Amino acid sequence: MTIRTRRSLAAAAGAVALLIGAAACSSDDPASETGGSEAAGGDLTVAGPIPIENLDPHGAASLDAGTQLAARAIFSQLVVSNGPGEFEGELAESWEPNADASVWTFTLREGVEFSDGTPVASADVVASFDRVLAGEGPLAGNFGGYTAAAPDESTVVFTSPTPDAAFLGKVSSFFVTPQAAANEGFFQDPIGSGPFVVESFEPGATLQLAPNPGYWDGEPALDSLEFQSIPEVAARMTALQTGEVDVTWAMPDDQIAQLRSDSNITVENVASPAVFTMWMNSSTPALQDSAVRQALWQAVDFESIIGSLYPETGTPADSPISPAVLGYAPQEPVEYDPEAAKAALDAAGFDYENTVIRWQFSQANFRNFVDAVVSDLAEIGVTVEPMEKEQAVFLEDLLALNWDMNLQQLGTQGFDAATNLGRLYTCAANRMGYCNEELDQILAEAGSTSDTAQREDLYAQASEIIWNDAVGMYPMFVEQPYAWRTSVEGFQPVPDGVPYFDEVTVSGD
Amino acid sequence: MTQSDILLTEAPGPAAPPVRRRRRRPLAAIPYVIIGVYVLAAAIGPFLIDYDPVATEVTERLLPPGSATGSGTAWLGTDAVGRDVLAQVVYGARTSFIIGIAVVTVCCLIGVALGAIAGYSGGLPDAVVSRTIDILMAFPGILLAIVIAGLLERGMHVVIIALSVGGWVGFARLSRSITMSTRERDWVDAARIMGVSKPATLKRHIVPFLAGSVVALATIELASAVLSEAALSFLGLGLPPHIVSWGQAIAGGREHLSTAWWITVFPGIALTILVICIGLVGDRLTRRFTRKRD
Amino acid sequence: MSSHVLEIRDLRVAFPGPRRSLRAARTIVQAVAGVDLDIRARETLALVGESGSGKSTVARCVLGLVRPQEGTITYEGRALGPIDKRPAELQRAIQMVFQDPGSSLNPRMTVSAIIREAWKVHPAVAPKGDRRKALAEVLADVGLDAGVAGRRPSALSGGQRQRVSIARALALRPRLLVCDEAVSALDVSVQSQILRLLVDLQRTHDLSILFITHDLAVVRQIADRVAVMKTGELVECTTAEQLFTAPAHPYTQGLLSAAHDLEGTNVGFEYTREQIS
Amino acid sequence: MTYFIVKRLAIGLLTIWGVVTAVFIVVRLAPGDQATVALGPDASAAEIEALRHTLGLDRPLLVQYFSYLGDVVRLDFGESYRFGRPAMDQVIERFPATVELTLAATVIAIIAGLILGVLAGKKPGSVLDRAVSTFALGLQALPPFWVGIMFILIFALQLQVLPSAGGGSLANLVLPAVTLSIPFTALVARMTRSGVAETMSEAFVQTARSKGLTETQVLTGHVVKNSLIPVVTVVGLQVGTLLGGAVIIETVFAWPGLGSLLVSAVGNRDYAVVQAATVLIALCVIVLNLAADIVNAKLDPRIRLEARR
Amino acid sequence: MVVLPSGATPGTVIDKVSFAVDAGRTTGLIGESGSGKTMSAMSIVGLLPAEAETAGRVTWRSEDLLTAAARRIRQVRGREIGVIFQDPLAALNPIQTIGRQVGEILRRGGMSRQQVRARVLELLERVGIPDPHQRIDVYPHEMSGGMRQRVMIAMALAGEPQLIIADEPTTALDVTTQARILRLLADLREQEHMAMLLVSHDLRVMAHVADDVVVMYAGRVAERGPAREVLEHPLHPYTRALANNVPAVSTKSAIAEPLQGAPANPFDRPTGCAFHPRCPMAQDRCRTEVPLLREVEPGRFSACHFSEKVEP
Repeated sequence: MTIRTRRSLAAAAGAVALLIGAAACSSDDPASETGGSEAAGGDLTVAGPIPIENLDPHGAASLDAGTQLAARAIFSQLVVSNGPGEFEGELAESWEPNADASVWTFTLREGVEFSDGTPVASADVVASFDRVLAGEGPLAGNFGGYTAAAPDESTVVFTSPTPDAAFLGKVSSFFVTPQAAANEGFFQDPIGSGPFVVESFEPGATLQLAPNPGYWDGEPALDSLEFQSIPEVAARMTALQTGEVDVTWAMPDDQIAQLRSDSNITVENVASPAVFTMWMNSSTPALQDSAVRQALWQAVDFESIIGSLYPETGTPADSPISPAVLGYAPQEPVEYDPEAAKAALDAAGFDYENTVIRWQFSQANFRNFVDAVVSDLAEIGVTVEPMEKEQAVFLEDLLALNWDMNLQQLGTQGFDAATNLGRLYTCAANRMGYCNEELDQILAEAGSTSDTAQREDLYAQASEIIWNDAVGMYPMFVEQPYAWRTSVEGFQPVPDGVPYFDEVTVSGD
Repeated sequence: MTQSDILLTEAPGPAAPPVRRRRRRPLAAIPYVIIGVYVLAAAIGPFLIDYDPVATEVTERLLPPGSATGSGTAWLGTDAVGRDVLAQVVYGARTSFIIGIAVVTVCCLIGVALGAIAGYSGGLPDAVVSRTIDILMAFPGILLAIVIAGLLERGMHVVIIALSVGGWVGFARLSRSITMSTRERDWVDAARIMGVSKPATLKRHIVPFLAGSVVALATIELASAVLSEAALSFLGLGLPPHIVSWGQAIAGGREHLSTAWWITVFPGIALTILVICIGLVGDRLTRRFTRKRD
Repeated sequence: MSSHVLEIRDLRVAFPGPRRSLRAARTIVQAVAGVDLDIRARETLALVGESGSGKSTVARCVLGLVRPQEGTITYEGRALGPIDKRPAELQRAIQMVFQDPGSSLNPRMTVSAIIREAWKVHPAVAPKGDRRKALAEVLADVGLDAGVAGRRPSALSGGQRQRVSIARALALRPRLLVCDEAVSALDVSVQSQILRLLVDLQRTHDLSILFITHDLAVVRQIADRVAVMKTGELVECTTAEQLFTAPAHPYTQGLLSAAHDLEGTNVGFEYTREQIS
Repeated sequence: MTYFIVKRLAIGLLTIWGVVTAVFIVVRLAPGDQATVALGPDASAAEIEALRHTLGLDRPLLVQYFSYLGDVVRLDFGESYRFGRPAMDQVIERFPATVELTLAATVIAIIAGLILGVLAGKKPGSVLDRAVSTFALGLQALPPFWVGIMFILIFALQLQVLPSAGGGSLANLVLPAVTLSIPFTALVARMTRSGVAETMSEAFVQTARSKGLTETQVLTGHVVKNSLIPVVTVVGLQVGTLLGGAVIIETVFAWPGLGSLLVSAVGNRDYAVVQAATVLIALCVIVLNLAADIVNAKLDPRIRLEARR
Repeated sequence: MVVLPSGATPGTVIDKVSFAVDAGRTTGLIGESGSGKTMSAMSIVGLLPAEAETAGRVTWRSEDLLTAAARRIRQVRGREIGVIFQDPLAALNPIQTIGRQVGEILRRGGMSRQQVRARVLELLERVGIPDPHQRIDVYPHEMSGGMRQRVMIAMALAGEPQLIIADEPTTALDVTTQARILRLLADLREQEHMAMLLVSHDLRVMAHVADDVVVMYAGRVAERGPAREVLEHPLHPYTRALANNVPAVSTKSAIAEPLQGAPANPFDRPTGCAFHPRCPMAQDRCRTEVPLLREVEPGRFSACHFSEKVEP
């Protein structure tokens, strides 16, 4: 008996040793792999903040950052946007709207092939678009009433029932897949015309990619590309510092300073289309008066809050939409002035005693910001109850206007004010209990012109109304921080947090 | 005379051997003292330390322990929005106690009642309770907590409910099994023969014998409730932001572990010491109880 | 016959055993297989048998703790059902003294509380006046000092506990006392105390006693009649004198031959000391 | 034996039905649904209503329940809208990672817990006992997520001996498995301690000593195995808790397991995945409890395998 | 002397107990519960609770076992002195087959597996277990009480001891089984030329098996001497009371005049003679002066100030 027990103990100890031993061996692996690849493009490991759960760019997850990231590597868009109002053709060589921007005609690039060698034809584009419409995902909401047609092999015509000047912006999130995408299981091992092809995919965990030798814009230099999901910040930062991961982004400000001190890491921020948006519910009796809303805005010292909490990625905003978006127009900054705020509230007859402003948000990383704002408002006697809600609850309450104040980091899809101001601020949308017929008219007009200068002008007018009426507080423009190891070359940060990797190479570490 | 194989001989020697008093262990009192200090801190600490969880001072964020702030010295440093960590530890004690004690009380009442009834009655009530226990045990508690946290607005009561929904199962299982064995004891039969009613038999002749084990389990559950609150906060499903708790503090400081360790370490130490002390007391209770039962 | 306090007719008790396989039916353990017994007023009937003979099960049926599969038990002509279905006066009429005085008393209750509980349940027999005095009387009846009233069972000796147990039963003024191995767990020097107490109480309280034991010597001392059980069946039921002088059943003979006296007379023990040493 | 297993599995089916029903009710009662989350913050009420209709979420709850139950009986757990594939496929794909993690944690916990528990229990009340018991309490008192992050900072960032995150290799398994095993180790140690301490007072231990065995021989030959029954039971019962703990550990270490899948599925109201995952977890719990009972019956021939009373 | 800490107050549980077990004879140790008989017996092989303190001597063939090395005591256990415990169900490991348990001492002695099995079968047969080939692989709970006690005996015999300590070997058994086990023990002692120390509270058992008896009361020896003489003509009032309290089967006896009170607790022994509160003969002297065990008649020892006046 003794002997047996000793033996099993020894075996156990052996097993543990084995674990540790194995651990020690393979922990060197990432380094040796990256080090081992000489002249070629190397192996790149990327850890985004959001897991890639689904490769289908048409369905329910179509606007997920994870799905978009994967799609940009695997598939191609008709056009990509390079900034406010700037678009570049990818599958499309050229495009042309009609006069009122309700019919858009695209001419496809010649000789583009899917990775299985079949050419990308207009029928594929139409099929993909129909899939989007049928898929009932968030992307479909952009194209209500649209139809697509393929008059010939290389031409696709999109027709909208109403004028839609922002179509290019919206369609830049649209990826083209082969018609076979409708088949079951296609996205387990999808075929696309993007720079990379899928080697293996574990939804929510890792996506292994290899360069697509037949990519129309030239085969990417990388030997392999791996997307990993590391949700926990500390782990992600550590992985970057140890070299397990080569590129990451969307780090909290407090981590950036530490990364900057690491000589092996490059940190760079780019302006993003996102704005900290704190809508105030105009249908709440206490907040109906725009004077009250303005006063509340005045009462918060956003400058020092931003300076302390977001020294890296935040700049005080001067518009409801970001400078990275078409239609941006700077407004008169709201100065921090608690006395004036207090006086204005008093003048408006604000009931300090009985008013509790229910402030909803859903992301834990807003907590510090929320705490700080609440603290400032408490200074002048305004009670705010922060309500951190689970995402689904938050969304439901958001639509139901079951809040007095709301916090979102609101992006602008396609870098076009149409998808932000144009969609959210109309009376019909009723997203923040605010209804202004003058604003409605301006937005409608902006949506039905294809003339960019005119649209910019109209959105500037809209921004001014929104800003001055304090439909919400717009405290901060958000920059997107990226960090990559210095061994990575050719990495180009992009504003929307969904980077491309076709021109990246990795040198020996 | 035959030869003796065994001879027990008593040397006249000292009749009374040196009396060895049972060693009084001064160390044994330590857990009680520490728990006492915590309770005291939770009870009166908030009156001594002026702390407003709503007030933040972002310019004084992430200050190391001992730094001077606008309102005095932050002995244990400040957190990510400039609040005093010491004050959080003190106020957090109160939250942890309230949550822990509330959860344990709720679980205990429900669990003991259901367990005792199931164990004593057998048959259908037992089947219903046992299957419910089976289902809850096969159901990840975290899922329940997540759903409850989503179903109801954030608040301390929600955390208490979320932790209680699955927490009573342990008490029910324990009560049921002890009841089933106590039911077989002669004094229960004696009571039945006398004609004592079922509820009175349960109350007088069975439930008092659950007390020891249940109290011992309660200490374990108390410790685990305090820890679970922290875990819920970590998953972002815990208390609302304006309620201070150790769990909140630890979870909130996790992004600063490598730079501002004090945010998590001090509440963590407070939590760990409390849990150890409660556990030591629980161990002692368990031991005393199991010794008594024989 | 009206002199029968208790009549047991064709009593059968079966316990479900384990199921051995999917197809097999449940095995059944027949604990009592058709027992007829009468207990007369003021007599002591000893029920004798080895462990597993079913003698305790018979007692538990009489007390209503076990529901018989078949058969009837009548008390003065009234059928006895399960304990909680019995009317109060029938509940009182039959009481029990258990084997282990340590476990038949609730360790968390004082002697006083234990006896008062009986009165609480049956107000009909509760003393009308000073309960404290009544308590002292009940305790005195079983030879206990009133001072023990405030103590818990753990502070009492085995003999004292058994006296409390008897006092609790007597407090309900029963007609039939079931003693299940009531003296087996006691030290020899205490055993006689309790036996003598039982005999005295039987006389003063007009009790019938169903005395369950495996100790034939004790049976011989106190029993009027003896019933011998073996594997759930009654093998012999006769007067004590008859049983010890002329046992009819071979099993009874075997039991008697296995018993032995201090002096080594009567014996069934086949070895004399000389043979051994 | 067969009878026992069949009966227990029947009860298990009942349990699974209970779990399915409970999950259904609880998930559907929760505010926010698949349609709101799928369409995101930009969607309008009308769009959401339309999607709700397509998904059948606007039907009466009871109708949805029975149609779902019907599907489950046919082992169809529906399609995950997030992953765009059958929910059970997705769940089963994540399952091995979780099994690997929990299994590794269990093995560590059993080995470490047994050693600690035997050391403490062989002489109840001794200094060693007190030290080990307090140590075990300390282990139980550590918040796992905090330990996890500390491990990452120490072993991955400072010492650089182990990778910080991700799945796949054995090296990746070490930190999460050890972290997950910590409270479990403490529990096993405490159970073993009390089991061993109790067994040490049994009469047969005296018998063993009376045969002239050394204390070590008594311990290994007659005490440890006899003390294992409550430990095995707890191991079986703890699986659910372990899976719960795995949620946190998987998040910290980016371990691609069931736990993190479940949490994100709940957040996304991906009903199909939530339900498939809970059924699978319930099945595991049931099977492992059954296994624990069978192991116990093997350990102790006195235990007859009867369906639980 | 054995000192046991009990609760807060340590008690000298076994106080100056002296007796001898002679080769080839059966010595009976009689006493009621708590009289210290089991503890006295177990102190011989050092199987006392860990917190017990001991003094005095246990001489095993001119060797003092109390002061012997632990290693030596382990050698003695099982191989020189075998022990049979009271409750065979508790004393057998429930999860090992009886064959394994009986053979354990042999296996550790270095015998081969086959040898052990053969010897175990032989032992089982020796103690009267029918079908040993089948029973050898059976677990204790699958046997009857009597069979289990036979297994215990076989286990004690396995090491071929010269002394067997049997602690209440028949208490847990039915009457008919008791008789058979006692006969077996007597036979074995005779045939294996062993000595036996039989611990029991049952005077009837003693009367038929023991050659010498030692009567204990509250941790002290009250009386010792040849069994028949002690039981038939006690020299101590306690022994007399015990003997009188044993009812007879052969004749209908009246219930004896019972002793008052309960047996004294060795942890809280009365002053003077521990028996004095219950003793019908007690005098003032008994309350203060502890009576020494003295040879009252040749070979008869009694610890009573008034041994000479004890009537049979």
